[in-house]
Amino acid sequence: MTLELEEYGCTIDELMVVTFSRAMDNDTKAFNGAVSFIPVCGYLLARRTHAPGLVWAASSIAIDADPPSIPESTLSDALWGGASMLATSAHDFWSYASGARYNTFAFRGAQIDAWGNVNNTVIGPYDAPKVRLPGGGGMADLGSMIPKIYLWNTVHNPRVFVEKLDFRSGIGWGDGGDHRERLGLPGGPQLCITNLCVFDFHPESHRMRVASLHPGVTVEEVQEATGFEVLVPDGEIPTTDRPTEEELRILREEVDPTGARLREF
Amino acid sequence: MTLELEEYGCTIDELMVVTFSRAMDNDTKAFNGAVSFIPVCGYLLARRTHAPGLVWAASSIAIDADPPSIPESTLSDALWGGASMLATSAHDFWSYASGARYNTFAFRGAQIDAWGNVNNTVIGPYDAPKVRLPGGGGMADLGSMIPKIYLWNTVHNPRVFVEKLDFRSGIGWGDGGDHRERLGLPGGPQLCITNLCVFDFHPESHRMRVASLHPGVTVEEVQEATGFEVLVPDGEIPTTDRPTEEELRILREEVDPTGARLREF
Amino acid sequence: MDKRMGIEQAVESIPDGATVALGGLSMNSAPMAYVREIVRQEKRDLTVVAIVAGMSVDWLIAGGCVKKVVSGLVSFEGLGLAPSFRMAVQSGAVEIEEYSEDLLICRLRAEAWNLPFVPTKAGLGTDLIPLHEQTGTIRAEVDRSTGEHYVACTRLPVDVALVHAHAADEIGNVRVDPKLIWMDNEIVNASQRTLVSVERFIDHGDVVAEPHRTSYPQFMVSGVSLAKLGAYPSSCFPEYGHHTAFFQEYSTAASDPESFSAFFADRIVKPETWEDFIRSCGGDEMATSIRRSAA
Amino acid sequence: MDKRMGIEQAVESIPDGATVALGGLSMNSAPMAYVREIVRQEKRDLTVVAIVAGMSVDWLIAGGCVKKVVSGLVSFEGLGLAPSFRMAVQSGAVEIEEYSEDLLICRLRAEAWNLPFVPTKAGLGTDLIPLHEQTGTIRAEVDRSTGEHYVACTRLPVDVALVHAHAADEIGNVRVDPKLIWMDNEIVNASQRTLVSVERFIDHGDVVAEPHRTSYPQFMVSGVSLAKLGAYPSSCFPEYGHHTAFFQEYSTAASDPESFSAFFADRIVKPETWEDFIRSCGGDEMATSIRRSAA
Repeated sequence: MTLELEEYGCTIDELMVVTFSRAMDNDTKAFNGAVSFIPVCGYLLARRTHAPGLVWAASSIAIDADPPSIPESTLSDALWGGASMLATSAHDFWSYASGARYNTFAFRGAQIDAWGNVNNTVIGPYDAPKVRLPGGGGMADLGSMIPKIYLWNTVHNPRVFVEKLDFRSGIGWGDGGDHRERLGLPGGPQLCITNLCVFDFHPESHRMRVASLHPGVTVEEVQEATGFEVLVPDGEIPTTDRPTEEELRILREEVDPTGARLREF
Repeated sequence: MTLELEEYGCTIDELMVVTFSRAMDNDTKAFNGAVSFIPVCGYLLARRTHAPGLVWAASSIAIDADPPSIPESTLSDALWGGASMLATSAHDFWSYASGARYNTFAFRGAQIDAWGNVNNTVIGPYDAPKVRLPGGGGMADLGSMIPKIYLWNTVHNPRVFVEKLDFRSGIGWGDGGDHRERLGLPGGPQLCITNLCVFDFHPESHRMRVASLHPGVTVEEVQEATGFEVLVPDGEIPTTDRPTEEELRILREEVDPTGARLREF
Repeated sequence: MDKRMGIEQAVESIPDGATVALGGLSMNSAPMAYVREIVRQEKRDLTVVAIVAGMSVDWLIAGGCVKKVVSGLVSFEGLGLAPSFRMAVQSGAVEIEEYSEDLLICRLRAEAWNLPFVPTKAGLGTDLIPLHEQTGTIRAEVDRSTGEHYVACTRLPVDVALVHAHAADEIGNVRVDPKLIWMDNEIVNASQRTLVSVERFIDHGDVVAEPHRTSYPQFMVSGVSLAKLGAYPSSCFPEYGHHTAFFQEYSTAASDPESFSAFFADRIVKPETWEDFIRSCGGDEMATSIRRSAA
Repeated sequence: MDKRMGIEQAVESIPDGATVALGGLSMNSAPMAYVREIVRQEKRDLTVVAIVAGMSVDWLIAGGCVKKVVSGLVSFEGLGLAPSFRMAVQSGAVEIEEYSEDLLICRLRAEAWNLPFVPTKAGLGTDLIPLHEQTGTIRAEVDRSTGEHYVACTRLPVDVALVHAHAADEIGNVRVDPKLIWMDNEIVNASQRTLVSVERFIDHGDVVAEPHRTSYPQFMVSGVSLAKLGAYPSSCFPEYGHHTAFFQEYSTAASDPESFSAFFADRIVKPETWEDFIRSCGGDEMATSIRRSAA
């Protein structure tokens, strides 16, 4: 495993966007929340490449937006250009979300555990927090309602990927196994894309499992950067697929010419 | 009781409208359904006389409408002129209705019983009706949600005012007494205005009681025209108050110059 | 994806036995062009969900398409009872499952929101509660915490919603203009598929130029069909009103059940296309008479 | 009834200890002119309901007005954490009752719709459920008919809703223009009283000319106050964006708690009127910089 990222002719932000993009398909109906540059770039790239029918509601509001570039906030109205509909009544949005008409959402989170549950509420005890975070916002809602959840984080370290969340703001696979099914919740987390690797989830235990390693990263490095024990599949772990020239060109020139995605790094 | 309606200088439709109008006040927030000419005229007359702050949503849609005349249907968009808001999403309407922001509604009904419950579903058994009527529509909803219910009917006879409804499409005072209170429902029917008299409701039993007789009508005639035993208050039963010249002029010239209210007769 | 399709093609996608929800409210905005085509294609055994309807349900029943009506109200308002509905329910030919407006909306929301039920205080103390003891679709409950009474309205699954609107682009973004959607969004949200007849197609560029005017996004819409005056004889606010004369003619014809079949076959079913039908109802002259000057 | 009133007069009607719901969503459309005046009038012990908020909650906390925050999220988004909120919760000076967006909306709907609870699947399997075992305001339930899990969200009573909008007439018909109401209608529907700051007054005749553009009818509105740029430093789509520089200046000042009090007193509290405050934030030049050309 001597391959390095430079040999891919791209940077880590680009690799993460392209990897995210490829996980999307023509049936994806997605929307985004705050500080979601990687997913937003991913949706736009997928729509311009292999998934022209992908639906994306910019800021959860501007359906099928087609912005000329990505502004400093992924909730900004500067992201809404070219939209076919502005849907900002709660009645509209939550009808589409709770009925899984929107089927895809991507989470970050100050903490992520082995089952893809997320915390954005507190570091430390809820009643006497060391750090009070913004709050879960829509995490508790969308984690329960949306069948295809993607996680991402550009800072893969043991403070983010923890053994135990200080607060479960949003559900991933819950306690693992058939927990979601028992609660009657659809689907669950599909992938977690980080700056070191791509995790998928074991089909039964629903624990995170290394699906591919980014060029130059070893499984030992991933384990070291992760606060819980990472599952490793049988056999050789593949390297994350290389972006095509065309994907990189579209991302750099059309989707995100100003490099807004770098705000996450 | 030799006073006749002619001595009032008005017709029965006018007396009913004026009586209805006077029951409204400045806090009335009303809306109307289909074939509701008497209440619609009453709301408009009240707003032009003693209740300038009265709110009326024409056809439940056009808030504060001020139509130049009343069209052939009280759900017609021809009734919506001059409105300040067109509120036709179910989310808007049912939020205002279920929270009793609208506080007043008026029912007719193919059958009305002694507690002001109404039937607009079937004549005869539900499963094998003699006459299938349109259905209760919003009766079951609004009877439960709206605190001030008014009933009216231009055809006071024993087929309309019945001992037992063939189907209770909308609740008035229910089984009487504290039935509404036990169900947690606000208010209840206030008056029932007919072509013969005005009923109010006994404060405890909530059965219909003659509150006033229209000129020339006797309590015996009312009883004869009613399929249930009508309550009579102690002492002399007043005659329904006489409309003022001004009320009649406004009704005839401004509110309903084309006489749409006569469609109910 | 180009979602434009003819009225005929759209209706061909509806199988016999389907649950079909009809948009509109009473004399307003009913999807009549689709409804007529359902009759022409002789669909059978439909369950028709119609919150507050009239001519739409009457045509489907007169056409022999209906097994069951799930409804709050079916009438021609001040213009009389819906004759075929009335006769068919009285004779037992068509089953009726009666609710109220809000009870139906709550059932549709339970379906749309993927919930076992949606609560309301509508219907408490009415005969709708005992009526549905058998169906189990709504039930009176008492909140265990406050002791309050409420009615739990369970899911109402719908195969196809049929609604009428003012305009759509080729990929199915629909504009109700102005955005007076009645209860149509409630049936759209609850339905597996939605077909929308529109007065006109507009360019996608027009949609993008004023995205706040879009009422249903393309991903909620399966097909859009051109039907000028497609709500006739009901209204399409603010463009045209309902056609009183048609309602009267229809009601008069229905007063004689014998001759009504012929009337229905000749006047409603026979015209080949929706345009032919509109022409047979008076065409441009009639259209001018019902158009609102305000439009 | 003429419902126009000054910002000062409107805020005077809010008693200490009231439950106040703030409109807007994150960096958008917060009722900042009202919020600043609450700080100036030194209201105390408020319970603040804010579904997704930022600067609005932070000002109220910095001003010492808040006893409890009932919220889904409080932050400056990509521009950082809300510093006063963060510090006050960490120190225990302000209590927080955390929900999620949909759980709060459902609680507001329970209040608006006069229901013991509104169900949702939001929050299932999260720590919000055990967290609220004490409050009892939301509780996990199992439907006795289908066995489905859901969360019952009980009423959230609100004394006053404060929202910002584009325009109102003198009797309180409010236009959000275009009609992008975020979740503001949910708090309006749940509140005893609603106060609306607006960018401009329009004539009642203008309202009547385009009644489909009205967002809140006059009978839902208790008072309307003129506040040009009244959502500043948050945005008011499509007229102006949020002011990044202000957020940055504020966050920088907050990094030193000592000097922050002086900054807050001087920059936020001191200016006599809202116009003075806007002037002190850069006035016309600043306004031009945040105005959208599209407006």
